[in-house]
Amino acid sequence: MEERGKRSSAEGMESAVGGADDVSEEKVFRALLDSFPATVTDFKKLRAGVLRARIDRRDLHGACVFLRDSLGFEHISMISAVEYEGRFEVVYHVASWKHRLLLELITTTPKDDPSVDSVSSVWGGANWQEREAYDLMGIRFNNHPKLERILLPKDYLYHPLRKDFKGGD
Amino acid sequence: MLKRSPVGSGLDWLLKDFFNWATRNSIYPLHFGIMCCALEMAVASAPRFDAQRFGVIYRSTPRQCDVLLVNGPVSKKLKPDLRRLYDQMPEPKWVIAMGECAISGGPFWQSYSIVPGVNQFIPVDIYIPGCPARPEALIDGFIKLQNLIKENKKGLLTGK
Amino acid sequence: MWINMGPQHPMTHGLWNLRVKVDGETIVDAQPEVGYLHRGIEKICEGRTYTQIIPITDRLCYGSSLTWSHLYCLTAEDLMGVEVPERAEYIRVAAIEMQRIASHLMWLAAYATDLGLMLGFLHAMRDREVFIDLLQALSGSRLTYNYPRIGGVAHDIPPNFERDSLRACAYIENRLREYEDLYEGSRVFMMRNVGVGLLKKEDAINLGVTGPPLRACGVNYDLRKEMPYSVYPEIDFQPAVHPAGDCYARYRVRMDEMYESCKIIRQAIQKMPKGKWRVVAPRNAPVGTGMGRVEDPRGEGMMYIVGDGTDKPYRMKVRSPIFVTVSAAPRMLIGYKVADVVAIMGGLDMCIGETDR
Amino acid sequence: MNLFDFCYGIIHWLVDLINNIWYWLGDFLPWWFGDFFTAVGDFAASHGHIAVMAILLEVIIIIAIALINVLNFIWLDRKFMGRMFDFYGPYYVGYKIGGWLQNLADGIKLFVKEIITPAKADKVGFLLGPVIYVGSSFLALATIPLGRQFYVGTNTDLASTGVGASALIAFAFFAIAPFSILIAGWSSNNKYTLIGGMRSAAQMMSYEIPMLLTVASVFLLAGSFGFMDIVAAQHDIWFGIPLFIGLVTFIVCLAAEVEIQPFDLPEAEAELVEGWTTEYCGMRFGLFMMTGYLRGYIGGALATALFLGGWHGPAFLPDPIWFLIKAYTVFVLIEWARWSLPRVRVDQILDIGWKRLLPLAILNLMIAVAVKSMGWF
Amino acid sequence: MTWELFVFLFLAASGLISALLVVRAREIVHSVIALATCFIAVACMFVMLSAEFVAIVQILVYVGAVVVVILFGIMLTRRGIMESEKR
Amino acid sequence: MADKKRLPKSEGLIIRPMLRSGTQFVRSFIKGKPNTILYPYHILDLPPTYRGKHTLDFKRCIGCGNCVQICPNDCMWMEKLEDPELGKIERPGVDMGRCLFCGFCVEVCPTAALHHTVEFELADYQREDLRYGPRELRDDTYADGIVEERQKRRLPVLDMSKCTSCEKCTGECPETCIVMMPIEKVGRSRPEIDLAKCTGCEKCAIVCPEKALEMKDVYELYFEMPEPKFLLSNCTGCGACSRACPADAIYMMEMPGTEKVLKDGKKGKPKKRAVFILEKCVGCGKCFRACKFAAIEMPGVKK
Repeated sequence: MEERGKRSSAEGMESAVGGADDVSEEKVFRALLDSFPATVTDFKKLRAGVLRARIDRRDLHGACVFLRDSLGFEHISMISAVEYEGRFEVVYHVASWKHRLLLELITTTPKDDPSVDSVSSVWGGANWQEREAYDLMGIRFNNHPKLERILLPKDYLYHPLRKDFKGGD
Repeated sequence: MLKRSPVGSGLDWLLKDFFNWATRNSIYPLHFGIMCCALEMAVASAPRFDAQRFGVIYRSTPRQCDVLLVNGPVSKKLKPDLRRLYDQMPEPKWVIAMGECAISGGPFWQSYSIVPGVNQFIPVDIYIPGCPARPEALIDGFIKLQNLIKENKKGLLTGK
Repeated sequence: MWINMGPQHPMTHGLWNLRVKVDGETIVDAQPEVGYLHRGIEKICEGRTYTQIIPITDRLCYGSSLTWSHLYCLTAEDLMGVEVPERAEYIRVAAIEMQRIASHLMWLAAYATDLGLMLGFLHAMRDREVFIDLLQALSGSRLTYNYPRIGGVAHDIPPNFERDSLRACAYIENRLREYEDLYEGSRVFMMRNVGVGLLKKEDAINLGVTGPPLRACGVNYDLRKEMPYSVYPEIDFQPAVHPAGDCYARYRVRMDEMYESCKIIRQAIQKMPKGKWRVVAPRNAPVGTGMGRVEDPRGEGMMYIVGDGTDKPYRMKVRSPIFVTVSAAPRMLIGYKVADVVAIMGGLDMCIGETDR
Repeated sequence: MNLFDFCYGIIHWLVDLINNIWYWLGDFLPWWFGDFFTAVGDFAASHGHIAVMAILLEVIIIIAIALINVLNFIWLDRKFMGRMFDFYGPYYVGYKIGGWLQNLADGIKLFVKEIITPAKADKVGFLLGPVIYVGSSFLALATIPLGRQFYVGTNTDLASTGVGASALIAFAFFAIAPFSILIAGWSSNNKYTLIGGMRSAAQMMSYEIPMLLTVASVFLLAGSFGFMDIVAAQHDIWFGIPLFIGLVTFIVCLAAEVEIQPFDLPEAEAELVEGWTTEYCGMRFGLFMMTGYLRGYIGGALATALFLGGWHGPAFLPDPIWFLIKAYTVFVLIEWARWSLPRVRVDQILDIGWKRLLPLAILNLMIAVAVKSMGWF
Repeated sequence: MTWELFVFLFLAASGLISALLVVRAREIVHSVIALATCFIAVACMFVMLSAEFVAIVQILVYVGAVVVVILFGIMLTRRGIMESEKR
Repeated sequence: MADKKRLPKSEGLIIRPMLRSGTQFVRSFIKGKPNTILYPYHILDLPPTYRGKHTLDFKRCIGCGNCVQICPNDCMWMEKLEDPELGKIERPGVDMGRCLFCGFCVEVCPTAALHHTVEFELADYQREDLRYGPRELRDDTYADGIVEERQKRRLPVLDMSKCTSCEKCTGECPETCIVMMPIEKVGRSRPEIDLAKCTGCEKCAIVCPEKALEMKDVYELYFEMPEPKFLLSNCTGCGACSRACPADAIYMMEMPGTEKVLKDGKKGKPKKRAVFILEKCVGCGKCFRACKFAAIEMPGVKK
């Protein structure tokens, strides 16, 4: 109850803003490559603080655990699924508050079997976003606790964000 | 029950204008917010515009309402619920479609999950354009609804 | 006993359904259910040109529509590589902060009705009108402004805008003190809020909660400071943080943010340079991706656009802060009373427009 | 002049009139008509019949007073609220009298509305709920006097000072409401109404105890259960002054009993849609709403009669006006707190009732005992 | 045959019938309503016996409190009412 | 300012909020008039930029249909009508039941003929009554009375039918923003003006011997409109695009070398080919729609 009277201010608060051990872009790059040499490709710096990497879908879960535990990427911002010709890409935007980094992690899945491993056990915030990706784009997430439609009615037949969807019923 | 009895008819014959006056001066819309216009609906009851001057009070349950104020796009998931709300309201009842989304689907009229216009499954009495409709426009709509009730010349035997 | 709260329910402030399992009056389980307002904005945007999307992103969130069109313009500028004139950036910052105050006042009003305080609702709505008037003079509409453009803003600021906005800041700061009297001065309000809806810091981070609910858990994380966009690096302000993690902390964080927003508006008005407020944006976007993140009044808003060389986006994805925050709601609800549902869910500041898209 | 005198005069005047007519017509009609009219006249002018007439007249007067008060109350509430909220409130309906007709329009409209009984509702309970609620509240109103002459006495004795235990009767009928609310809430077959009814009953039950304890202190000081005696005992000093704690406790309990704002959990609009009135529509809901305000008036009247000296006041205004002014003031006070406070939670409301108000009520009772034993009253 | 007798007979009959209904009613809440009616009939009889105070206390305590407590007991124990009919 | 915040105290139980609301009550009572605007009798002053119902100046409108094109919601349409003054014209109508009031149509109008008024009382009883045709929107005086936010620029506008390719304007321009561009296969050239550099000095217009360059007020446009791409090989010289163009930006020029050889060996009249003056083009796409031979390409415009 002491805190009730305490004035809210930024002082005395543990700041999430980076300290001395800044992990630069190269360090993330090196660490990722060292741990997953076969599957991480196409590493690129988009602009200051924003990185991009592609990863094979087999190693996605392991890489995410590694990112969270060793590199301090504790926040998943967004999961978006994009349909290209012949493949789906699932884009994970993972943020590290400590190091002020945003990593765009892209994984590819073929059209006939659109499935990737769920990361909702790694980041709880991924749970609904994966459900949404399943709902609208039809990508199945393995080991997801409750993979159901979330935005559309339960008995809806289509995945409306696919390019071949024209209007539905 | 009161309608069919001779007492009711007599009362109606005597006090028709009085009942009509009461009905049109006490409009209770349903407190049901869907999208942007819901905010303007709230503003209409706020001090700046004060819809209470006309006897407009928002009630939360459909049983005590006269006006169903549809103020946003009706998705296919919502459509049965909205229809049920309409059915739950006692006669006499009116429907106001506020804003473009309720009138025609608005910016989402081509969307796969939106019903383009609430008049496809509920009879609508007043259309208020605007995206979102201003609170004044809503009050204007209420005044036009009052005129509609007045022109209908219905007393006790109200309803459509 | 399962209780359905919604879709038509005064607590929901929009269209969603909260299924609550209660034992007596205590909540043992909760399932939020969204999607009643799903409009398929992402699909609609694939059929519109880049310019035409701006009014549709306005409709994403009715509480703070300017933030979302601004976010869209940021993303499109990132994709197209458009440089925005500096005056436009300052106008945008001032407008966004006004929108933030208006949005927080709307939250305050909704929160007050949730707690049964009609006076708070009406006074907050009354004072919100001041900012709505400013934004209306700026953009020409009350709620869906359609003001930012790719490469600037639609109009220059109207005459007397500086004077009016400074006055409005002074006015709202006085009013905020009155609100503090009205809310925190009352024992009943404190009883309803302190210690209700506790969310642990680790849970908040893991569940992806952002914005005021996160800062109310003691995490000093504000995108305006962390990944500064626009001209925020040149503006001096302090993100509002409170350590407690309960409803009162969320309330306090939002109130402090309003004070901070007043500061930002003043600085933006003072530092605003003369010059152009708009450049002509290209019609077609290059092949590639654009990404933008802003600090929405409700949390971290994010957009991702894939361009394919035509004048329409190939794919557009919106991250809505409340969509993620609501998924954390059961964690906050379980163990409290039914009456606390309104305080907890009201404290999250739900906006269904962006949640369902 | 009390009501019995009034009825007596009217009936006698009527009988005389008819007799005169009969005497004038008597020449043209057969004799047994005369006998018939004499018998009717005797019956009509009999003591018992006039008493029944007086009672009926009282009922009409009570209902009229109640309805006018309710209309006034709702109007006052809305206008006061409006000024507090910085807007007008009802304005155009009855523009010249400040929007007073708005409530009348609301009532008539609710009368016109269709009445729906939900298909799965319990028909008997659904009908009985409003009946008991409205009936008991009107009965509670019956014994409350408005002035030295303006009271309801059910006996024919002209010198009587009203019903003996009138205050107790008022509280007895005031206490029936939770029963009807529970019935109404249960029979609507809706979870919100059920929870609302349960909350309402729990709250009323637990607030009845401190309320009756404070009232007991008043009975102790006045030495009577009747309103007339209690008010008469306050001629020198209002009970609200020595029993200030009791007054405050009483008003807080009243707010809980009539379910207004800080304690309006059963109708908590934000969580339970409209509380236990959710499924009611048309005039049944109108009666509920009206009776809610009526109970507000009863509360104000009770507080006035018990603590604020009833109709005692400077003589330039008649007694009933003083009484109404005080009752309205109490009501406005409660309304003031209502619009500026949020709602408390259901466990907190019981906490306040049992842990705060009950000790205060007992303390108040002890003060009353002390005052009484000092011999000041 | 005075009017008191009629009133007494009426009260006694209503008391008896409602007491019977308490036992016979199918819906338990109906039997509680009948119980309240019974109590009120008894209270009225007290009034007829010029025991006004007892009558008032009868209403205050039995109808106002005991019946409500019984109703509470029923509603809190019988979960079936609340569990049934999931919307 | 934020430093002076009061500490959250709750010792006052309920006194402080009640005092606060009581103050408001007294303030409202002393002032005598609450915050309310008595709406149907007193109407709030709206800013002139407010976006309400549209109004259309028939005389300014050139019927280009840009508003229809940019409308994000397809709520506008072009209606053909006969006006006693203006003859056969095409003017836009607005479906108020679907309009977003976003203001793009006003912003894109090249002649500032379309405007938003501050009128918002549009409520009606029938859905059909919400479709406002051009006649209902017509107000020929409104546009003159308002101050346009967009800047007008004085620019030299070329009248190709008068131009003789004398190249005088090129030498005169102090900013060197006029370049003579040869017209494909015609053998002539025409001055092309770089509008970004032009200062509106009028020197070229003065020096032009045929008065082909005329100074005109043109509104600045912030949208990048689609530009027509002309494929000469497909052009048959039918002139449909020239007739369709609302801005007179397409001229039909005789192209040497396309003459039909007649029986007697003489050459007939040379065929005409379209010449685009892109400075005048408003990007409406009418030429694209009018062309039946796929000689014009306009990416991003619906056929």
